[in-house]
Amino acid sequence: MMLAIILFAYPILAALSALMLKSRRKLDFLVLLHALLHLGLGLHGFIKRGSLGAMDDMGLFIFLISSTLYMAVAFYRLGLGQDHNVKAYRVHTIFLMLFIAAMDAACMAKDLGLIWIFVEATTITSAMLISYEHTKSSLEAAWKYLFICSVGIALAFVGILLLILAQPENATLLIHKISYPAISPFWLKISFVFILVGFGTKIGLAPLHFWLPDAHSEAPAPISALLSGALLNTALLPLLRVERLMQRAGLGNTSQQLYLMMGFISVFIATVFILKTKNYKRLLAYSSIENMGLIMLAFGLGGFGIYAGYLHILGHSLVKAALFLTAGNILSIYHDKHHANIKGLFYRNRATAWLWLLALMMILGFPPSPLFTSKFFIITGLIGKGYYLPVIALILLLASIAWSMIRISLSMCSSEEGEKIRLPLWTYLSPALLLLIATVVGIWMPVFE
Amino acid sequence: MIEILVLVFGITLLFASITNMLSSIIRILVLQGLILFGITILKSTHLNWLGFGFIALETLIFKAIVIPWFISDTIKHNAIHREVEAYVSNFFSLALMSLIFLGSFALAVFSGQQSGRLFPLEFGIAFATIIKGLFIIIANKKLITHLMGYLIMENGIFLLSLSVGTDLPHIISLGISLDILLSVLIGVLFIKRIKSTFDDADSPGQLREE
Amino acid sequence: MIHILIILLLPLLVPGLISRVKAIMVGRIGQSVFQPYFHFAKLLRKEEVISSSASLITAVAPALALAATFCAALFVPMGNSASLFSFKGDFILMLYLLALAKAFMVFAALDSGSSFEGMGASREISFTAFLEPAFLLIMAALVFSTGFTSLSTLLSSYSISGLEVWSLVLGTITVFALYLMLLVESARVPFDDPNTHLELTMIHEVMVLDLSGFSLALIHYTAALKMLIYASLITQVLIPANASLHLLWYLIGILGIAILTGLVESLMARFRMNRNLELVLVPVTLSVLALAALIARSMGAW
Amino acid sequence: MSIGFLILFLALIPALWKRSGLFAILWLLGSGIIAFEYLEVLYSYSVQDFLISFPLPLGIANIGLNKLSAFFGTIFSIGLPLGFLYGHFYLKQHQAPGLRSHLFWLGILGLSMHGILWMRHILLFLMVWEVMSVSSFFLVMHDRSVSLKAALNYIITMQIGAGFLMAGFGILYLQTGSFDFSILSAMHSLPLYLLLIGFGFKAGFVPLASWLPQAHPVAPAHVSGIMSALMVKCGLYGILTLLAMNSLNLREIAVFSLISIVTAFWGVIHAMISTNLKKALAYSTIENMGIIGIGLSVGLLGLDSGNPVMATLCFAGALLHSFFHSLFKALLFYLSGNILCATHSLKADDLGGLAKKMPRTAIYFLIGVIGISALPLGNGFISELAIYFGLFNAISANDLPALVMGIVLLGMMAFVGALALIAFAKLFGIIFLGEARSPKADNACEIHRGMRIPQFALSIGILAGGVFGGLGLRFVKPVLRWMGLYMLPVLDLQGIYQRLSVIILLMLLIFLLLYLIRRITVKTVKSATWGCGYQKPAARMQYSSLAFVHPLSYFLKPFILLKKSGTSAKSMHPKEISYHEEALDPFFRYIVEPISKALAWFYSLFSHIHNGRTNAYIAWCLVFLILLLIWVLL
Repeated sequence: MMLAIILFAYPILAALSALMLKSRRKLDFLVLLHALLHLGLGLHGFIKRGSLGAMDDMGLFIFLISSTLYMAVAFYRLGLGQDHNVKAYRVHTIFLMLFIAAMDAACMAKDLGLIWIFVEATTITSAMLISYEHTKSSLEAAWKYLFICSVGIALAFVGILLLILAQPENATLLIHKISYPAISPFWLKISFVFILVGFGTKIGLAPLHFWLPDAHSEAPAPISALLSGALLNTALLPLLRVERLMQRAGLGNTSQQLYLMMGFISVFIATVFILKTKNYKRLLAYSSIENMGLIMLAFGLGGFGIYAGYLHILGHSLVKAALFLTAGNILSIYHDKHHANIKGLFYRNRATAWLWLLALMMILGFPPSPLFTSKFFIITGLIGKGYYLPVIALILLLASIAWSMIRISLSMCSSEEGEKIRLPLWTYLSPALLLLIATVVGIWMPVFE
Repeated sequence: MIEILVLVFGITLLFASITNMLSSIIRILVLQGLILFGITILKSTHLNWLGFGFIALETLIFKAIVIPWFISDTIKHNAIHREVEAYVSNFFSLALMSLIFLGSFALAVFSGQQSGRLFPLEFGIAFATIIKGLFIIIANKKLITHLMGYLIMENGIFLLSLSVGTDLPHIISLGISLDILLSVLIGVLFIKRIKSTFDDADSPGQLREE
Repeated sequence: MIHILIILLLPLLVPGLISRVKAIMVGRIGQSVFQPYFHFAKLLRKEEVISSSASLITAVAPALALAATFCAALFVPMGNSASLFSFKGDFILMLYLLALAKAFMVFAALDSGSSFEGMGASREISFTAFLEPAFLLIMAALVFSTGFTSLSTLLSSYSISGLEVWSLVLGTITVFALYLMLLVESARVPFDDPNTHLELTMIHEVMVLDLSGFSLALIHYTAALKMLIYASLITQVLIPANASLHLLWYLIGILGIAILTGLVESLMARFRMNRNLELVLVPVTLSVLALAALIARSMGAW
Repeated sequence: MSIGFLILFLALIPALWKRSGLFAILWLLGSGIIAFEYLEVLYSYSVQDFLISFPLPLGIANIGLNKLSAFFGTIFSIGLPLGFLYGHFYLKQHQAPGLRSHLFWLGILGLSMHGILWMRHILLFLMVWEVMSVSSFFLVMHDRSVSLKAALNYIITMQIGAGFLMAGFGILYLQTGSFDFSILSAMHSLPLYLLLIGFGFKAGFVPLASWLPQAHPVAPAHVSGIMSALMVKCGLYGILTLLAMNSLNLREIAVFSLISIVTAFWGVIHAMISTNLKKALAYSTIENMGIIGIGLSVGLLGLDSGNPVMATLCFAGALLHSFFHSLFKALLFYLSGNILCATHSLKADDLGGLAKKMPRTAIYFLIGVIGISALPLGNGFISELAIYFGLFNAISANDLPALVMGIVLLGMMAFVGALALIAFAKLFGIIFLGEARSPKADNACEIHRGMRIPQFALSIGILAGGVFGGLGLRFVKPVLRWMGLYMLPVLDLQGIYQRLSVIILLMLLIFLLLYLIRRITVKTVKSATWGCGYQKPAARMQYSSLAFVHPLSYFLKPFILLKKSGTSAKSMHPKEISYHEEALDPFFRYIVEPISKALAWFYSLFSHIHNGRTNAYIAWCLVFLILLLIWVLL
């Protein structure tokens, strides 16, 4: 228990001390220290299960992913430019640390109410992070993000209340303590729908995804990497826990059918907008929606689908974070978000171009990345369940996504113009590190419970 | 006694769908805060003194006093146009409000048979408030009205949590109200900043797939 | 031994005979039958004029063409019923050796860089595009009726016997198809007019426009040898297997074909160029017809 | 896993330091050692097997070789080092940025090709398969100015092909629950079809091969050489492993033979009428795949209708052809690289008269042409002879289906052979013979000596394979025995090949004799070509490539989709007119484009929902919530 206290004490103390600090270097150093502490505790928790705040395996898995991402982002921030004024940067760092603390709390919490509170806290803190650049569009994105997510999560709270209603005698929100035979199926189904819609908005599933492209494309690169890499998984956690509850309560197939439907719609909507978008950061945001849809498909299949789902979560967050960081590099070279007028990336900065292409290949599920295996299992699972038409549609959708993403990245790397630009070393190292871990995972494929 | 308070709560909803003045909506929020404070006092008789006092104070301060003052203050400073520009006429929103009442009461009665512990009236009104809050967001152009619709929805959810029966543990209810307060504060902060950067306060449509 | 002698001596006689027949048909006495031999001997002694744009190919092509045709001729039964070399499926090798010779003739033509020779080369090679399938389908008909063995055994075992009406019909179809192929391969009248002066209308002659002296001699000999190959195929089909004095019958057969070709040349005019392309398809259809009839008969259709 | 693989892996290190020379040498060494392993597996009965255990769902993966993969392995270990050696010299001439990454991807491509043969575990096999597609995508994309559209089309077709493979293997995994290759035997029809289509994408059978004529012309010469000579064989390897383990019924064989006929016919027609050298070579790869398909289908017919002689001969022909094809196709592509370096243009109508300026390249090209159009000196003839023998056996055996198919295939194969001869006679004639048609061709000069080493080795291989047919046969015999075919016809085929080589030697002897006589006795004089008295003959007056094939292309017009464009002279006074003729790919035009247009239209229907207003988003959220509630409650 003691380690958990350290985990939360540090951000608060650091936030206070940050108020006094003036120079950027010290602020970055604080963040780095927090990241190291975060990773250290995570590994310690991994070795001695349950030592870190009695966290179960699912929570620990998500915790470890966000700590690796946080480490990479912390290193990446060392390389960032110095143009922003220190006061705004100080606010930004404080909120970053609070954001990470809220995410860890959401992973550790067992009680659905507590999870709800900390997820709401992450929304608030990340809204501040998104609006760091004070441009008109980032403000609007932050407002939309905050507003739509809080409305969504309020609906999730309604679901939680209905869950209490569903348990006749000593209703409790501690998931593992709920007595299954006594639950009334009628209320459980309604509460599951509310929770699914609530946290679905937070994950960005199809009809509720509208805030995600704006928020992820307007936020600065390290933040959007954290958002799409770590935050989406943390929001996915309660859904997985409730799905396990539904399975035990015997309503397994309704929850799986809902997952499959939501997953399929979000892959479809993502394809529609990937083909249409003009801005490469929005492209990555839509691909996050698509991958979240694939994860929902995987969990909706059950059996080896669950293994594919975890693999997909791991692969997606690593590779997506690397992609966002590289997009940050491209932005710092071209200062323009529309991929139409980005030309000659290979010529201007060869390392970023190769990072971008490799990461893109891995997000599309080409072999070195674990997404390939999970894509294989998803297709097999779908065929196993007899959905032949959706399988064909899925292959077509993935092919059109691949087509449009490769076309865009090829047009970005095509001509030979502009002068060569060198970026600080860290901006290459952290995405490369993430891709390396993803390849290792892709080949070695760890075992999950 | 509780039933009367809940009915008055329903009437404030009807009143909200008619007004087209921002200040009157703030008055509705204050009124709803007070009603909720009343209901919490009546409902939680068996709590020990400390817990009871804590929740009562919390609902009173947050819902009735702090948030409405804060919103009216922002309206005054930023000279947001006092008129509530709604997409739909009042008549239509009233008709829809009655429809929502009908639907939520049917759900409450129908679900009443399912499990005995439910107070159909409170559940119906709470459900109606939530849907009404959502509808206010959808039907209005200005950002401030979005925020108010969100607050009405939160009041509905609080009423639902009361009607569910067993009280939530204090930490959770405290956390919830803290979160709501924070989101409102930051929301207002954003509106101030958007107000300063944009010329008009209605929701900016700049971020879209052209 | 007779086989080698026939291959070396007989070929140039056939064009001589044909030109003699044509001359008589028009009322002229005509040149002596051995005129091609004298022509061949004279060419051997002349010096060769090579075009400036010619590369190594012009020197190599005539020699290789003759070598290939010569080896192809080894498989064809001339004089007596068995040929010099024969193994199972040797007709495929013979066909492809002729194709090799044709390919190098085309290269020699293109090498001179004149548009006329290019035209002749393209026509030559597109005409023969249909001959390969025709020849193999005829062989398929033979194989179907007598089993898969070498060319000479196929031809000898498949002879037209007047008694049985069935083999008469099939025999005539095969002979007619082979005769058409002979006309195309040796560039005779319906397909190409040997003694025209207008380069645009020639095929075979225009390809050798730029060769002279020793190479031209080789080319003439190759052309004559190719005509002899097809002629001996036809005669082999016509001669019944057990016939005695096989050599005598063979020579009469070659003589008959030469005269027939002479008659055809003098009675018919050259067809239009793309009409010829469709005419070349006739042997293919004939052989398919023969095959279909054979299959129907063997399946007991009538 | 052998030292050879290790050396090949080490070859990546010099690749990363741009030292392509060392890279090529290491590859030569490594492939040599691996070749010994393959041959050892091929000729002895010891099958090398390793077991690698993987976590939970993947189970135990066994990595090993069987005779078929050893056969293809030897082909790769001959082709790849020569390709990289040529690549080393070619890249020196053709300076393009990104050499380090290019060599790295070359190494990965080679490794993945070898890897495919070793994998006996479905998922690993699929992974290595995809790595091959990705690495070849990056290689095709090497000179970015011209190749982006084709590379994009290539990677998407490979993605869809992999989709088919995944679906097929997925069904198998569901039915049997194991990942091992042993489950490939006795499959149901659906997974079998899916897998065959998936492999067909890579092998280049007609409806699926629209990527091949687009990707190969834009890739650098050594890459397109490796891709079309060796990578297409991986698809063939997949098809062969399936066919060896499963038996097809008569209808499936008829469909397979129909596809291969259409492939051969379509490939050869487009090879004939395309003016770009590399595009013609790409189409001829499709044509050769068609011929191998014909051989396989007749073989299968033999197995099905119980005529073992026919089956053995045709399978032997198909395997021989796939081996020899990798030799002459690689040679022709490397020669196109030579021409590109010398004249910077591959359009046949700009070139001409290169034989005088680049004599050695001309000789190698001639040997390649003899090989590919199956003329007796080349090795193409040996494999086609075996297939013909099989066909004639089919005809002599009198059961109806075999007879009908035999006749149709025989006619078609002979016709395709003739058209191939025309196509390559055109290419050789127009490019190498006659006068130089453009200044580019005029000042061409012979290429760096190093580039000609691999080409010399390949042409020796072609001639040796052609003259001594038995060599190839001895190499194919163990695979036939592994496939359980009746071995007697192979012996008498061996006898026929011996007699064949005697005849060919005789022919060469006669040719040398004649050539020497001419050389010694005849005095030659140089003068201008006979131009029927026209005083100023220009080089452009020579026959162009389209004109050369015009009589036949006029005849085959219904089979070709031509797009004619050009400006015609309108007014009295002569102005500049232009005429451009280009053959479109009908499958791409009538299948792929309509589908993509329909998809794009369908997607655009939904693209207005993101309109930027918050309340619209909340409205969507509410509507979705209500719909879900209704759906759950009903």
